[in-house]
Amino acid sequence: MMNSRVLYNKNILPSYYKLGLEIDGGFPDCQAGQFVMLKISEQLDPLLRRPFGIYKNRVQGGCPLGAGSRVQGIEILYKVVGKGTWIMSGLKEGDKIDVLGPLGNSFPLSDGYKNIIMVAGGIGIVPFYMQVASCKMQVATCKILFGGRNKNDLPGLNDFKKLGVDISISTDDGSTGGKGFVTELLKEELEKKGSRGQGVKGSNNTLVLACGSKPMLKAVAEIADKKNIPCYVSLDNVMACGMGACLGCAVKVKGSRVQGFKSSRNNLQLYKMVCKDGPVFDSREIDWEKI
Amino acid sequence: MMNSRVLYNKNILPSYYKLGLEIDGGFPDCQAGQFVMLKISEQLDPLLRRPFGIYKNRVQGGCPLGAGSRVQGIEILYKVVGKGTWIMSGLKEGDKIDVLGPLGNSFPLSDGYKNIIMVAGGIGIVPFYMQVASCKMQVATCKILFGGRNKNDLPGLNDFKKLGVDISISTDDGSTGGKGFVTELLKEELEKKGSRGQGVKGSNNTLVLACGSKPMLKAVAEIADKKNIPCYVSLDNVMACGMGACLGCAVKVKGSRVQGFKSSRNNLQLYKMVCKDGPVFDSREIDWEKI
Amino acid sequence: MKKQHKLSLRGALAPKQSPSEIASASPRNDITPNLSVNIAGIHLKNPVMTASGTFGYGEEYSPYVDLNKLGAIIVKGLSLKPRQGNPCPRIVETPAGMLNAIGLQNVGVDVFIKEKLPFLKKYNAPVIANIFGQGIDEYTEVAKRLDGTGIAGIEINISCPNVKKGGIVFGTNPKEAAKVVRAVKKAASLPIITKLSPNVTDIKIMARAVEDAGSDAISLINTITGMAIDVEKRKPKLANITGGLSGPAIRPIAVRMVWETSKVVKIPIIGIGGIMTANDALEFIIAGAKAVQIGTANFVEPDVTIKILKGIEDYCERHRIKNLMELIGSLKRH
Amino acid sequence: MKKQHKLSLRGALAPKQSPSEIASASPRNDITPNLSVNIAGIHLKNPVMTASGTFGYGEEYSPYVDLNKLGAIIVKGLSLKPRQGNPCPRIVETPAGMLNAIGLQNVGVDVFIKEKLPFLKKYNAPVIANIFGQGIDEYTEVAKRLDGTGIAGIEINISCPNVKKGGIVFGTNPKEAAKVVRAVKKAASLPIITKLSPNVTDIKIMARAVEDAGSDAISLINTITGMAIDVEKRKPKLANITGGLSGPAIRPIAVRMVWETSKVVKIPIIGIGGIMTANDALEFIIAGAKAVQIGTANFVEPDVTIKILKGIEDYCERHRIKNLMELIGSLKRH
Ligand SMILES: Cc1cc2nc3c(=O)[nH]c(=O)nc-3n(C[C@H](O)[C@H](O)[C@H](O)COP(=O)(O)OP(=O)(O)OC[C@H]3O[C@@H](n4cnc5c(N)ncnc54)[C@H](O)[C@@H]3O)c2cc1C
Ligand SMILES: Cc1cc2nc3c(=O)[nH]c(=O)nc-3n(C[C@H](O)[C@H](O)[C@H](O)COP(=O)(O)OP(=O)(O)OC[C@H]3O[C@@H](n4cnc5c(N)ncnc54)[C@H](O)[C@@H]3O)c2cc1C
Ligand SMILES: Cc1cc2nc3c(=O)[nH]c(=O)nc-3n(C[C@H](O)[C@H](O)[C@H](O)COP(=O)(O)O)c2cc1C
Ligand SMILES: Cc1cc2nc3c(=O)[nH]c(=O)nc-3n(C[C@H](O)[C@H](O)[C@H](O)COP(=O)(O)O)c2cc1C
Ligand code: FES
Ligand code: FES
Repeated sequence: MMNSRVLYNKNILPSYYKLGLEIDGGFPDCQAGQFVMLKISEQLDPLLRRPFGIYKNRVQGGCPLGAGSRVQGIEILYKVVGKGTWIMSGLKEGDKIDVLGPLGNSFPLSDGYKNIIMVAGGIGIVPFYMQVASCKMQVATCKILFGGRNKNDLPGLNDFKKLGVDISISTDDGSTGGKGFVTELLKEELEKKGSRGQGVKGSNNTLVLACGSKPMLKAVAEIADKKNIPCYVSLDNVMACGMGACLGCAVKVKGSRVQGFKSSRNNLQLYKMVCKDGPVFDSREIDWEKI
Repeated sequence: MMNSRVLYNKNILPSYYKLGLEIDGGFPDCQAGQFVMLKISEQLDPLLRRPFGIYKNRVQGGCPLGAGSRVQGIEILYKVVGKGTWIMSGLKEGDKIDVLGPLGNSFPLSDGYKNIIMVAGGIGIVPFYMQVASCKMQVATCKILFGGRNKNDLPGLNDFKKLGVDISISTDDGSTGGKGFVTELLKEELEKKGSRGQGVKGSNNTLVLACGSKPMLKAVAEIADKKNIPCYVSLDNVMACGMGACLGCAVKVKGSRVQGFKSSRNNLQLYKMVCKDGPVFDSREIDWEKI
Repeated sequence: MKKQHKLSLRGALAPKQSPSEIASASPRNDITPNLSVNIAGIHLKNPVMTASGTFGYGEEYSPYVDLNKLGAIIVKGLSLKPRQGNPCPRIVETPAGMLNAIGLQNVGVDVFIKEKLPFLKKYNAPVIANIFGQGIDEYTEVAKRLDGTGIAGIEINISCPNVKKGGIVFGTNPKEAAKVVRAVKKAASLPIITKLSPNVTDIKIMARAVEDAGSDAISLINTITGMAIDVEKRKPKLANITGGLSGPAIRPIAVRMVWETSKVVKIPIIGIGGIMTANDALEFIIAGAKAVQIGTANFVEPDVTIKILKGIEDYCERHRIKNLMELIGSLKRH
Repeated sequence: MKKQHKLSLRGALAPKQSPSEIASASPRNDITPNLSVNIAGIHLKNPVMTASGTFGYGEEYSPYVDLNKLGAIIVKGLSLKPRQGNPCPRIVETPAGMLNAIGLQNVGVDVFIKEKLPFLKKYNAPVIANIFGQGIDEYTEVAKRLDGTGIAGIEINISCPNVKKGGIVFGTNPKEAAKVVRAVKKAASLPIITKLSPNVTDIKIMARAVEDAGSDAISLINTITGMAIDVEKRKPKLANITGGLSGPAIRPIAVRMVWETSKVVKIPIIGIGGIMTANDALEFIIAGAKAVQIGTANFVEPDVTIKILKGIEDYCERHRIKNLMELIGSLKRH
């Protein structure tokens, strides 16, 4: 929890913004997939904090908070969808905002896998900027499949191009990249590479990571599951506390397959908390029927 | 009700601000004492509009909205006292704000009186800037008695100096002007001039106008009443609607002395609405015990 | 969110409209939805009415609202004699709401008929008189005097929590409520709407009681009793100590009560409580209300009723709803 | 208002503090106020407790709050067996509030004692277990198991509106409530606090009933039943359809109920409902509460309890209040 200063708030595409936040001391141990809870307004409406993934983290060298700047901070990439994000879009340099985090778990480390395929839908691109950096450190090949409704729905695309990472694009209307859903790209990619997973980490083969809308994630999980390729998804949910206290952000899991749930005597846990047990989950853990 | 643009929001003294608002078409018929209701936030907290007197009105030539500017607008002079005014103090040029008004009645015209004495406490100075202009048009002598807690509690003092109007100052701590309450100035003034009112308009003598805290107004009313000098006060009250609909801003009046109340068969009205029947009242109308 | 949002703060690529505007920006189709509803024999052009006590006697708002466009106008609660109301302070703002303890100040039924009604009759919106009394006699006497004056109906306030004898007993006791309804029904030939108090354990019991007693419709909710304290002075913020809570803060409670009530009564329900936008109004309609009343929102935006009406029209067009009846009580399961 | 307000937006002459800070900026005097209170034999260093279900099992908040500083910690409601809770969505934001339908998900009393309590015992804040059951048997069995585990007391939740058998019957029926209290009193030798539901016509009757049944203290209010609808989907926003409204929106209702209750019972009252700041907490104390619980505010500001405690201290110093007891129920007439 800290009182952070807005460094910039840039409108990069219709409805999409980049928010630079100064964080005293930075988030040194922050990892791809983690998020912060922002208190957007001091007023009582909106009342609750809003969760946002950490797009870039200066500590890890990725955040362009002014060339050569020593300012520690993070960059948030966000889309205006409602009241809170609308208010955020009015933030100006120098404004103060309360940041709680970093929270949640992160994507698994890439070591042991040869190909990391990251599937992102629209704003779902957020966790992958840092994940690419971490992949590079682990010397894994990574490929990004990025889908959006149209060319204006591919936020941060230039950042990834600058990273030099292999990226394929699809849009629902074909305005950029291939026309169609990003899940088609995934199918092609898996065919092309003839990827075959053993479903266990360390099998030196393919790993799928995904972030986007629930229908997209469900489709990705199915595709990966059919090929027996391990797949991790970053889930989205409405949150109140962000730290496992309110039990509000529950997601239905396939209870019987969950291990190590010592809290229940019958060893069955039907819900996990997106904020604390996630936001990243092994896709086979999730009860996709109930999502 | 109109969507107005913030022209400026200047911090003139600790806690005091001047807010310039562009008003399409201006408020051509607006008079001294009238007010507007501002919707300070689009969020639901704070929920209600806040009332503010019109300090300057560009249409009447008084508002310095940029030299030679043709912009029509008003200037609000306000003090940060709570949530709403605190949010207001963060408004910036170009921000939009919803303005409802002008509302309420105004101070009586000065014609017929020779001396107009305006007694203001702190932010109570607001209605008198326009009243001075109207006095001048009516060729009445006017004098302002301005009291504050200290030298930082005399907002707009320079504006009045520029107007060239006769002004006497008192502060509770003596940091500017005489030390003491502004009511002392009033007593002196009335002694000095040997003013004597006949209690009717047109008596070609003294009229007292006052705006400030309730205890101050009560004291002013008493002083004027003793001398039988007509006195009008501008009252402050919490408001919801500003247009006589909610009946929330009631002020206790001396029912029996009120005339023309045709709505009640027993010809007695115990409450008047500050927003609609006021904010300016004949001081003899008010039940000062219940204020 | 309103249009005036600090759009100028946004960059060139910013959405030109606020989120709620974007939602309603889909292309119109050529259906002009029929929004008219019939409440207890009163024909309303549309379901948007003003709530008693928040719209004066109509006159106050006529500079801001074309009264002809309203579904109906409900006037400030009327008693037999004029009432002076409570001492001040009478109102205080609370988080997303307000407390009021006006104390039912009103001009009395006779002055209303003589001085206020003629103005309202110039418009074609049905006028509904909200009435209250200190006892059944007063209720019936007020109703009698209103009968034949050209008003469209009577709304019985059995729920105002501010004045001790002003209805709180009737409003929380099903038998007493039924007695008032029966008496007023007998006294006047006008359609009768009974306005329920939310300060009860089970709103369904109250609703059933007044339906059985012959009420032609139900409106709910009135304000919820609340209180605020000035901690510096250690005094209640309202002279009356307690007051009625209204505004968006209470909306979830009101929607729930309308939904519960809609399952147990057959007579039409009018939803009230914290409606600020068309979406809010639609929540009540989908929950089972045939019409809505707008209260506190009038203070914040004098022309809010017209905006809400427009928003409901847009919603119907967007969802290809030809007749509002399709929407009423159309809540689906999760 | 919090410190982080856009101070940088203000001019050089701007007040350096927000209004609430200015109010509390008066010079301190040398009184160190005694804030300790005794609730039903439980000694609290200060009146600031955490509300059940909003502070997890304490552990979740330990990185943000020095648990030793709290008056008491009330844990998430416990049942005999672990409970999975309701389907999602479980929460939705409302104007200045939120609805929750968690469905009383919890680890069960045994796991609590084995796995959660040891952590809490490392701190010196009294731990109070909030319990509920589907019937009297479950209440008493849970209470029995908690007896002798080192917890300071039991708070009986007779009011949770989410689960059909989870207490709503007890919470709105004075006789049933009294039965639960008597049974739990017999089952455990611990101090018993009964937590009342606001979803009743007359809170005083409920309060008297549980006092007569032997409850050592009363806490109120639990959430108010509410509902929100997604008008685009025409579905309830909560999978459970209805949920419990909490947060600042309900504060005026809660303050009123505490004030009403304080006039009819002798046992201590703990005030709950929408407390976000020290001022809010003081409203309850001045209305008659001996202590307060902080709920929803923890989600917004994890260390809000400590800020509230500090604010109460400052207030007492400023008003030269040597002992919190001077303040409790000190409401003056207008
Ligand atoms: C772990 C996590 C990380 C996220 N990271 C990002 C990010 O990096 N960038 C970004 O733009 N967004 C991100 N989000 C989503 C973001 O939190 C929501 O868009 C935001 O809270 C919406 O707030 P609002 O007030 O603008 O919308 P509201 O007015 O609250 O709601 C508008 C619409 O969005 C829906 N909605 C609101 N919150 C959520 C939510 N959390 N999940 C799904 N639907 C929701 C509502 O049901 C409603 O339909 C993330 C969410 C989570 C849980
Ligand atoms: C007709 C009229 C004209 C006014 N003109 C001006 C003006 O020109 N400049 C200016 O600075 N102020 C003016 N005021 C006062 C101004 O409306 C209040 O200061 C403002 O509403 C406070 O809002 P807030 O949210 O900052 O304070 P809140 O947080 O609402 O309240 C802070 C404190 O101020 C008190 N308070 C709030 N509103 C009022 C009120 N209307 N009257 C008395 N006490 C109140 C509260 O009880 C509380 O103690 C005027 C008031 C009226 C009725
Ligand atoms: C200032 C004020 C005065 C009111 N007066 C009356 C009244 O005279 N009769 C009545 O039945 N309801 C009265 N009400 C209740 C409203 O009609 C409405 O039921 C309530 O405010 C809830 O709706 P809202 O949240 O939209 O305001 C009044 C409400 C307010 C705020
Ligand atoms: C997410 C959530 C979970 C809750 N769980 C419980 C519970 O298990 N037992 C209980 O007695 N009250 C529970 N409550 C009610 C709170 O303890 C408290 O009474 C209520 O939220 C009002 O206080 P607030 O406005 O400060 O939140 C819960 C409230 C919330 C918001
Ligand atoms: S948001 Fe509270 S438990 Fe996840
Ligand atoms: S503020 Fe509503 S009547 Fe004056």
